[in-house]
Amino acid sequence: MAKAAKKIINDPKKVVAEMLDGLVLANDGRIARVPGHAAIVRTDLPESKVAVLIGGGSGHEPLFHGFVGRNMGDGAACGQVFAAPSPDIIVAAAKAVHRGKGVLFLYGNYAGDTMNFDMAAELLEDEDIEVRTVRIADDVAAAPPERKYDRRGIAGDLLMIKIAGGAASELETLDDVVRVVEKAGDNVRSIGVAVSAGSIPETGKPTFELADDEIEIGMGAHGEAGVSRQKLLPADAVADQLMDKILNDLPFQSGDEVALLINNLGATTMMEMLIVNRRIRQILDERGIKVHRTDVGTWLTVQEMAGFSVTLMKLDDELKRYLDMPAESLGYSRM
Amino acid sequence: MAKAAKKIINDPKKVVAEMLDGLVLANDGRIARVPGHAAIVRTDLPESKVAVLIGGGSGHEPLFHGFVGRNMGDGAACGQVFAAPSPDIIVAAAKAVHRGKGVLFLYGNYAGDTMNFDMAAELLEDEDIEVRTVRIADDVAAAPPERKYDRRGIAGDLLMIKIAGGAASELETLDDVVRVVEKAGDNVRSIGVAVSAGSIPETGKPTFELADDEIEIGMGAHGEAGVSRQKLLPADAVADQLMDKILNDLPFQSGDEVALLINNLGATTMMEMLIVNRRIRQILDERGIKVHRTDVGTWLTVQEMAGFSVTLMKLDDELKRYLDMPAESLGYSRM
Amino acid sequence: MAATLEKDDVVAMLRHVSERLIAQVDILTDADLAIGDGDHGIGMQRGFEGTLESFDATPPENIEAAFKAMGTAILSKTGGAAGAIFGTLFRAGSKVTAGKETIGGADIAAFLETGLEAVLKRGGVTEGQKTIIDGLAPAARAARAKEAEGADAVLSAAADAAVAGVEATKGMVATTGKARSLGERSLGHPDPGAISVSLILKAMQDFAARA
Amino acid sequence: MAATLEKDDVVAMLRHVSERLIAQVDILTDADLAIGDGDHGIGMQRGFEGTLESFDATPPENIEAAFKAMGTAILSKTGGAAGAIFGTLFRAGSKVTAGKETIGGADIAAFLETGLEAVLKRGGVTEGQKTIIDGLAPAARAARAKEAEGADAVLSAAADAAVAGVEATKGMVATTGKARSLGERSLGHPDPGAISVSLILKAMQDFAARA
Ligand SMILES: Nc1ncnc2c1ncn2[C@@H]1O[C@H](COP(=O)(O)OP(=O)(O)O)[C@@H](O)[C@H]1O
Ligand SMILES: Nc1ncnc2c1ncn2[C@@H]1O[C@H](COP(=O)(O)OP(=O)(O)O)[C@@H](O)[C@H]1O
Ligand SMILES: [Mg+2]
Ligand SMILES: [Mg+2]
Ligand SMILES: [Mg+2]
Ligand SMILES: [Mg+2]
Repeated sequence: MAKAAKKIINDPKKVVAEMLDGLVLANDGRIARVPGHAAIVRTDLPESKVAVLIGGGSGHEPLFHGFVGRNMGDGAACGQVFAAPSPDIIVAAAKAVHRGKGVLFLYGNYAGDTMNFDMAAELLEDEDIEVRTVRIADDVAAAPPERKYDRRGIAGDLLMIKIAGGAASELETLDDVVRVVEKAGDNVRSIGVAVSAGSIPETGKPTFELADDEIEIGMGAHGEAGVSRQKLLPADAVADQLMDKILNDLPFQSGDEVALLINNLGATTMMEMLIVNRRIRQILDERGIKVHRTDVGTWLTVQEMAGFSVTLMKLDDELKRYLDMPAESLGYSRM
Repeated sequence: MAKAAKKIINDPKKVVAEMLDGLVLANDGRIARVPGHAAIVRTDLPESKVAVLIGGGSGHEPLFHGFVGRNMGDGAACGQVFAAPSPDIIVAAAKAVHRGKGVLFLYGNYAGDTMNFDMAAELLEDEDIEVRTVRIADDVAAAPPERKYDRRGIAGDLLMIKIAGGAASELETLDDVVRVVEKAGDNVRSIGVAVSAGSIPETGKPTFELADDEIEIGMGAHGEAGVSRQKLLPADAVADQLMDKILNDLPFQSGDEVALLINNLGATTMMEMLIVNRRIRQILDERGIKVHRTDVGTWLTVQEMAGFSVTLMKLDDELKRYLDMPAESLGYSRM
Repeated sequence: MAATLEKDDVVAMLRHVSERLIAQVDILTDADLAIGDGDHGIGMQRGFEGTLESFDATPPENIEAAFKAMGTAILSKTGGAAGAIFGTLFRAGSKVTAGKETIGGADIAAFLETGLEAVLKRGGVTEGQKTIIDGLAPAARAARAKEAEGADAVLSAAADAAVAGVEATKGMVATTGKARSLGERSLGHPDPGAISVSLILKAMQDFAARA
Repeated sequence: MAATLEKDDVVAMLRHVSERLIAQVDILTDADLAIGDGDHGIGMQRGFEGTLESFDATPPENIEAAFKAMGTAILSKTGGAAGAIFGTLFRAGSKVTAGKETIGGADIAAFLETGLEAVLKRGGVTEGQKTIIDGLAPAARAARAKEAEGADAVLSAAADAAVAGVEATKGMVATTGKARSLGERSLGHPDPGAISVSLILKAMQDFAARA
């Protein structure tokens, strides 16, 4: 049984509250706390725009609350570690971002998030604030294609938030933004591999157990079971398996353009991810699939978990436009 | 004795070569390999500019080779894991970035780097290519102030590269660029804390050992000894110790403006760094020191080492100007 | 042995539930580590600590307010799936006690049924999917079967049914929540949310037996 | 027992050195893990593998070329401090053998002295700072003292002196390189680079004794 991780924290019960204080300060004035709530909002929000509210459980930093900023999320509702935010937090955040043109709720497809965001949406409707929801469900390991609605959201979150943020800066209506974001959701596929576990600060216990020579393909962002547990493999073999799952899920075709994202779940080195990128590009080259844009970094973590995920999003001109807009936030910034 | 880390790699002897292939591909055409050498160069290098060549041992990704791009490094010379690049690599890289206005060598102050870069500089002088050197020496734990030239370079590297990249885009002569970068070097201070060790892919052995309840204040980026080994402490107490060392080293004064950088050495969570940021800002507030700009992220790693470092750079208008210029690279991008 | 409960009994009972559950969070943590993400224990702890704080800050004025305050505290402090589910259970269930000065067996049965109905609607699952429902639905049925026998007997029957329900979840393959992706691997493990239901009812039963 | 070495001997000796050192990298890794960053073993391995490849690709035409090829391979393949230092040692040292068809004890002493001088200049350190110098400087002195006695005796004396030098580094506090920051904590550990010097000279000695 793995030992509890050593963490540099204060009171384990206060990690989320203190993290949010530190997060607001780290944004150098560009975001503010929604008073009395575990929620944040941009300080430079334009007066009239469709609002994008993101959120979910904490412990995955920089996701979600690190992705609030220009052409990204307009605000975020933050739950406790691995726990969806409660409806009151979501309602407060939604009111803080609302600028008269409705609010897009964009979050990962988990039972807890769905229930809490839905409850919040009902409360907001009572107050005549229009809410539309897009649930991110990019993890091909979570369910077969015919039950895509059962899939959970993993690192595809970043591309989805990027596109939503871009679309909501340009498009006039909530309907238009939803249309673009739903299209992005239809075209995004991810899968991860776990190498070792992370742990929740308050319990100190690792979220799963893997033998010293084992990895798990398809494990979810909270240690949910994947598609196969197997012996440690060379990077190329791991990349082959991941790409196989992704490329067989969406009919990617020769000539397609994609966004490629390799996400560090926490403790994996960038060296490893770049070695994997090399193999991914060989595979895509063989298939005639062109990479329009690559991101390699640490976006959705599971505390100190080691492992990474690969995401492909099939692009058209509209998705490219919103994906390529400059964006700035603490956790993701690109010109 | 800690177990060797599980890594997703292929042949351990080929990690650097394969990483570089993956790195070039991840830059989507913005950088190219210097043919035949472990070196990279921007593809969009303007025709006439002072060149900034960065580099050092690999294994610290995204540093250094991830910081090549617009308003950052113009090229990088890449050594093997934790080993300075050899003179032939540096010479090839310098020739690839040189645009007639001389080359700034900017790297961390380690014996291996100094000797190899110096040998390269001598060879380049024979070919009438002007080279000036600035060695980054920001780690206050490495030597007392009167032996600042003995200090090693740690995460201050990022701010130094950012400023050098900005200055070299605007200033006309190598002398001017060197003047600005040296000023930045005089004003930057860092210190780290180690929580657990990383390992070199080829040996699989952890670079140091720490008991399960111990941390080490001041440990260097390769596991070099720090200033004190002690029991695990709360985040606020760790922040207090780090800030104490930094603030006592450079006479920071009330009214000063600084850049603040918190760097993840590998496996530490962003949650921890944000909690630390909260305390750092309390301390700076008490001292009347204003934070002009904050970066919290993963810039200089030591493979899967856990721990982080804090960097402060005292700014004047000129340093602010170059630090705030938009910059884009795989490892660091900000509008 | 209390056949009916007054407001003060209900508040005391819900305090007892909160304290007992806080003392047992490790069971929930371990159960959620086995097939979920390991936060069910600390989540319920936040909700029950919130309940106690709420009772301290604003002593409930009547029975409905007591149940509702517990639901509100859980809803806002627990978060996650359990926060929505248990929050909904207590808030929706509280409505059947509106205006009542005392509650008996039939009221408790109605509380469980109404809460269950709201939870089914909220979560969109049915029995057999290895969730809270598999503790709650049998408990509600057992309660209704004993409705004539008074609060203590009804709670005893409900708690026993919930415990049996937890046992039954071991034989179920999860098809919702974080355990879903485990598929067959979820077999043999009880559902954490259902365990919470059984512990809550057990604590109520013990309180009613002593009251 | 070879008092003088011809070109083929020198090439064979340097091959032997390379193979022996490659087989002993773990000693260097562990020594560097104790007071450095743990890469000295794999670094030297890269350099010596590079030497063998170079000899295979381009068999050295004379003694000077053999020493220089080894230095060039180490300089470009080892990297780090050791690459610069050992590369400089062999490249600078090679010059004293220019034009020689055979080398004897005095040549080896001159090789070590000239190499040492270049290394001192490159690294900017002096004896006693716990570096390669503390193996190399005593070895060069011992070699000069025996210069009249032939290559085998000179190498034997140099190797012994280097081993003693390694031993002495245990009592030194590092004031340069990655071990510098250890301060007093570097006491008791031998210097990895000095160990490499001793292993190289020992391998040369053994070769000369058999040749
Ligand atoms: N849709 C649902 N309906 C009813 N109960 C559910 C549903 N989804 C999950 N649950 C219950 O929630 C429990 C997990 O609660 P908790 O760990 O607090 O939430 P999370 O899954 O968000 O981490 C599960 O054991 C299950 O009983
Ligand atoms: N300035 C110097 N002069 C001579 N030798 C040095 C110097 N700095 C370091 N060394 C030697 O280099 C050795 C370390 O080599 P190696 O581990 O390959 O390089 P690095 O320190 O770059 O990791 C040390 O043990 C020491 O003997
Ligand atoms: Mg959870
Ligand atoms: Mg090294
Ligand atoms: Mg859970
Ligand atoms: Mg070393």
